Amino acid sequence: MVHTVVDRGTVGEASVFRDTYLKAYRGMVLARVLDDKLASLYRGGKIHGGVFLGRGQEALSVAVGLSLRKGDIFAPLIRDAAGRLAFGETVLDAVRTYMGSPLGPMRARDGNVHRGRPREGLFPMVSHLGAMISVVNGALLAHRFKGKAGTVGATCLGDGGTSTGAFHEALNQAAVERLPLILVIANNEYAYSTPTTSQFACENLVDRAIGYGVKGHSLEGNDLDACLKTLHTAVEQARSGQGPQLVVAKLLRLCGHGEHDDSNYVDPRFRTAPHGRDCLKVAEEHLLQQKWAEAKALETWRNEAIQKVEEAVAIVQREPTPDPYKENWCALSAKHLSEGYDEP
Amino acid sequence: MVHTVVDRGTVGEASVFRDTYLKAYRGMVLARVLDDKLASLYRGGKIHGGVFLGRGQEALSVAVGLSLRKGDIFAPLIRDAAGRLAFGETVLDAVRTYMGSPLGPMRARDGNVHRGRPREGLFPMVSHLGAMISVVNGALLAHRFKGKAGTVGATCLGDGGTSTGAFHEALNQAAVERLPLILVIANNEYAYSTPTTSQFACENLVDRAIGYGVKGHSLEGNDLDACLKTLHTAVEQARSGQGPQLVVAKLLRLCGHGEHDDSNYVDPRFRTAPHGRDCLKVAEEHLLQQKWAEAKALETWRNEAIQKVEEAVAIVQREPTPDPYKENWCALSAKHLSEGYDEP
Amino acid sequence: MSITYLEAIREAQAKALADDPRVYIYGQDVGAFGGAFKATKNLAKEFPGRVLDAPISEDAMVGSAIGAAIEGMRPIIEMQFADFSTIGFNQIVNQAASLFWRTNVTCPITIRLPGGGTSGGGPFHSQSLEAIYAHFPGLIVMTPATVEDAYSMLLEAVAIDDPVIFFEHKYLYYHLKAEKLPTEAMPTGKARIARAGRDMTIVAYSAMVHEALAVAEELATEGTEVEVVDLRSVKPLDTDTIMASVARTGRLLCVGESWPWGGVTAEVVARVSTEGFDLLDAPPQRLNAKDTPVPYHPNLWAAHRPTARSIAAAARNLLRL
Amino acid sequence: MSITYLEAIREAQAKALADDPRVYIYGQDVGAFGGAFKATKNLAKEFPGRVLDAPISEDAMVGSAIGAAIEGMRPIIEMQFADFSTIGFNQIVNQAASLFWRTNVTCPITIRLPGGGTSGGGPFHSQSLEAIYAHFPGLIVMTPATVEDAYSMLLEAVAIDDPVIFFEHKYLYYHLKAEKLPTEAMPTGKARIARAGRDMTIVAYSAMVHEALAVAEELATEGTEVEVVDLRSVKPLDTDTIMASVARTGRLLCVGESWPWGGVTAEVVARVSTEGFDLLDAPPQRLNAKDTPVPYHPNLWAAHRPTARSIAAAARNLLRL
Ligand SMILES: Cc1ncc(C[n+]2csc(CCOP(=O)(O)OP(=O)(O)O)c2C)c(N)n1
Ligand SMILES: Cc1ncc(C[n+]2csc(CCOP(=O)(O)OP(=O)(O)O)c2C)c(N)n1
Ligand SMILES: [Mg+2]
Ligand SMILES: [Mg+2]
Repeated sequence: MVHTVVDRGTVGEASVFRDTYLKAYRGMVLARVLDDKLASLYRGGKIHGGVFLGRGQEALSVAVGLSLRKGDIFAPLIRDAAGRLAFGETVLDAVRTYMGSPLGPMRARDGNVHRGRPREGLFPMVSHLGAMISVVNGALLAHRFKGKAGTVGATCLGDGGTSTGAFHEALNQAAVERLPLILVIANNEYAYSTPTTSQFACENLVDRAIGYGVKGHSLEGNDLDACLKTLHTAVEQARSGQGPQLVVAKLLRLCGHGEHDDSNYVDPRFRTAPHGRDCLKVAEEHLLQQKWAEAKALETWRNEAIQKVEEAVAIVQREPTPDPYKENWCALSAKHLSEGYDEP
Repeated sequence: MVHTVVDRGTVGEASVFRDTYLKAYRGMVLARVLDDKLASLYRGGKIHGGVFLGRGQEALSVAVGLSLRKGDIFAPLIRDAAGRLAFGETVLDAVRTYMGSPLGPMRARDGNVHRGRPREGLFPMVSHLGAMISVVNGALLAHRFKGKAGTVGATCLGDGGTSTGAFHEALNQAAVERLPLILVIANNEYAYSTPTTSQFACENLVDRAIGYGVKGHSLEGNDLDACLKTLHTAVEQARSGQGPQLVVAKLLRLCGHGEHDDSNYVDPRFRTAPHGRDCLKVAEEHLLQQKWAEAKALETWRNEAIQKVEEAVAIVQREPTPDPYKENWCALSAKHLSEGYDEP
Repeated sequence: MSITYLEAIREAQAKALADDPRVYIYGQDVGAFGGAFKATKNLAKEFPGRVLDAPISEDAMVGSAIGAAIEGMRPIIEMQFADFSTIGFNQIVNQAASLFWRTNVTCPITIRLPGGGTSGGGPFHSQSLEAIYAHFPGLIVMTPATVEDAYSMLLEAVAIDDPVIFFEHKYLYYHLKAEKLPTEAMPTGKARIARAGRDMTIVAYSAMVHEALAVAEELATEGTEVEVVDLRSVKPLDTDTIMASVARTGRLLCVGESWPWGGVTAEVVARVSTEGFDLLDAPPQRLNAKDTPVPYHPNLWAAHRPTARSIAAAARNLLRL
Repeated sequence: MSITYLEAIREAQAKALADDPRVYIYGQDVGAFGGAFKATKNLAKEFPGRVLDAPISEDAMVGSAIGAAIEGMRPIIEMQFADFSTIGFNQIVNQAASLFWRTNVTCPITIRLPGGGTSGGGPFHSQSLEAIYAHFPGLIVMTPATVEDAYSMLLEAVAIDDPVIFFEHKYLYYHLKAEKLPTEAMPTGKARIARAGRDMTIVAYSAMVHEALAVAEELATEGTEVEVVDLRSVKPLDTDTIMASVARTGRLLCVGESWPWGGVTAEVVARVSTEGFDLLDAPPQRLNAKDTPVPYHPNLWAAHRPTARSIAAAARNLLRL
């Protein structure tokens, strides 16, 4: 078992990498703009229930989404707008789910971050943290049964989510079956308000890799360069049969747990620490410095993102609300086996 | 965090250690004799349900029991007859529970290994593997709340039990709260019929310690000398505030999973491997070699153990069987809140 | 001064902590943050060292409470949502519920479960799980419907020597207000006649009590007097009070927010039919949430659970039977 | 040739594996060892790579089955004992049960739960947990009582596109024998008249069907003709067949091996009372296990669960009402 602490690998040619970087950056911008819009819709009372954003985590998330390809499995979590978009989720799916459109993939039955399209490899999360990991394992097991080689499955979790029994059982299961699972931990210092000191006592979560017999990677989660390279490496290793990969990124959540939360519990020192820097800013600086793009282009991309999001919101706002009389109120696919409870 | 692989510590003066060793050996003999008797009662149809023995694991188990003192907590598992006796459980409690005597601590409501006396620090296991660890944590938390310093809690688990979410949540909880927990893993190559290769993929379970930020100890579980010294060290470290201790012992179960199981799935090579040696034999050789005891004495001790067990069985065989009409059939201590379901 | 259902829960915990050194609180974000719903606001400051943040480990949270209870403590466990108690399920129903019966050692733990639906909550933040806990022997299941009961029953939960599953209804947290906290209370196990009436009995609990009361109000204008029984606890279930009410009215409608199969309404109707068959002038009726997960969108949610409107319709039907 | 209930389960799995390459089996010790009860004996050898030993990780076992089902497989999960399904509970009731409703993607998994009491089993190896699974929307809960049903219903469970909780009764494993395996079967959702009679209806399922049949036999010698309805599946529950039987007999006794609060008997009695009130000539009755954990000692166990003796007493009482 090799236990790499920082293992960035190589991502082909320099120009290829630049293209990936630009693509990733634009994905991050789109996710940020989408998140900002969702926040403003929330403040305007247009969203039912909570809103959970990925601000500050876009670099890591987008890298996960971009490192995957068609046929792979992705089970994102609450802060993965960027990864979802990169994997192929549409802005429309996101907005429809948040705004409760019956035309969205969840048909207003579930909302906000609980969305996906299993048939397209995008698994919709249940709320119970850690519960998606073994589901991804099962999908990978199915691929193995079906002789569908070379696919991988990625899923994301927070630092707090590592305390769940589900995390343990599933990572261990993946290790025993040597599944091509990429488990990405966003260690953002807090689980809701709870600091990591109340969540675990090891020095670095990546130290858990050895105890499962899986590969460990750790990285700065607000450095897009590191994220792209590390995820690329991890995914390639999983794809080539080297078993599960545990990726642990250090970063900071630059928003509340949900939009209802002012996160006043965050230690102000984190905000000025290196990992508290906004990954979008870090990437922008890198782009400009490398002369991969000019300020003007950044501006244009941002405006394009805004337009894309505004268009989606405009569409969804014209869509009908769900009609309870059109629901069949049946949880089974075998309709004939469902019980009709007539109302008295 | 220090991560010791073999850390035997010192157990006071040599003569003190000899006395401990002798005491431990006699405890092992008593446990073996008790187990043998239970096996023969089972074969004779005198026991309802399963019988689960600790053959081959007595050295490890007795060391756990002996390393504890009054006021400590012990939550043994299915193969811990030796540890239980060393901690203070009587042969009578064991036999009464196995034979379903209403005079036993479980009053025939529960049987076999599901026995204990919580008020005396001996927690009765539920069957669900891993579930006792957090219970011990809670007891230690209570001691902290009550300012009861210097007590520790020990609990045992098998290699298979480490795959449970309960194991993970509880060990992590102990680490976060820095509780004086000693978690002893008997890695006996199998969980029922399942080899460890289907249970975990790390090289050594003790490698998990670092991922929790707890101390790890590994040892040969059939070497009483190693068991006593390692457990002594682990318990002392826990007692002196150094947090949880993960002790992983390598050994072999020298019986079936239960007495119904002929364990024909055990790889014959294990039986002839060093860790497949009977710990009782190993201890005997050591005793004789060190001239700490003579063959005659061993014979005498064994006979004393047989007599003790036979006496207990004779007592229990004269005891009444439980009378369902004397049961109040009430699961609550607040009787007035229990629901009387009258039979129609 | 006025006090909400949520504040009453906070106050009860403050009093329990103040009165009894054996009490402590353990749950995710319950410490400095004061809990996801602020039910433990300021308690960590007021009672240093006795309100502890837990890792996201519901199994270990409950397990540790059991161990602490064995050693004489009286823990209060807060689950962030009732829905997440499924992770602590094994420790609750197998270890906590059976401890006294197995060992004669009591297990005085209180597990606070913020349950029930709210608009936009969705399938995993809305569940009403009282039935699955009530099914297991060894547990007490409380479902307070009023500010006063939220306060006094929580205090009683902490005082009871058995494990108590305490369902707080999230919809009532802010919606429900009272003038002041009670100084006296009905004992657990006693249902309350929330409104007297002679024409039919509606048995309800938790948030549904208020829907039932609205129906009683509405039907009163039509000359029908509905008696509303607030169960307060669903286990024990106060069959006597229900039966006495049905004896007066001859008609029973039982309403629950949880799923139909084996829910509170099944148990109530089964008890009244078996033990009070002759009291019934019409078939007993029940109304539950629909047999699907709880939907996210308010339109769907409102149609999924019973409301004053659907209860009123059921009540009118029952009067015609 | 004769075949036991346990062998029927093995044969059904062998047939499912042979007929459908999407089927695989996953559970503790199910591989080379053939399972704790030998329900998968030789299957690993006959179907290489398709019968996998799982680590002691019930949550991950079920979670992985869901993922595999999404990708087109039809997993069979064996829990070593039904009692340990509490560890996989969250994945079953929250993830598997809601998947189709949330996503329109089916979740064809079968979870085999060896349940029910046996002498000496004790509190954690004897539970009958059908009620808690039936409470959740999105699950089908089967409780076969015969060798034929064990076989054909398990095959149907694997074929159904929804998650099926398949309760096998451990007491029946070796006790129950049939001449041969069936080639035809009643569909799931249909109850079976296990014995016809005109004086009263006893509704039962799983092992209790046989106790009820013994009672019918006994009462027949006294001139009372008991009709025994075997529910086969408790969700869906075949209300029509029950109602038709009660329409014939006017008297209902429902018997279940699980705990009383909210069990199958509560649901059956509630349905009959609400929908078939006028069919009843006497109050409906129910008989369950006692409301404590399942005791270890055979003396206590025999008194804890309903038996032919206690059912007969209840039946005689009901005839007098
Ligand atoms: C099993 C479970 N328990 C509790 C919760 C409630 N909850 C939702 S998010 C959250 C904090 C998650 O923290 P972390 O895993 O660090 O992710 P982050 O929010 O920091 O991205 C909690 C406690 C849950 N979703 N699941
Ligand atoms: C949660 C849970 N799942 C399944 C079981 C059934 N079971 C009892 S003992 C056992 C094997 C345990 O193996 P291990 O932990 O290695 O202990 P050993 O028997 O080898 O001492 C299993 C699977 C259980 N008791 N608990
Ligand atoms: Mg976090
Ligand atoms: Mg083992």
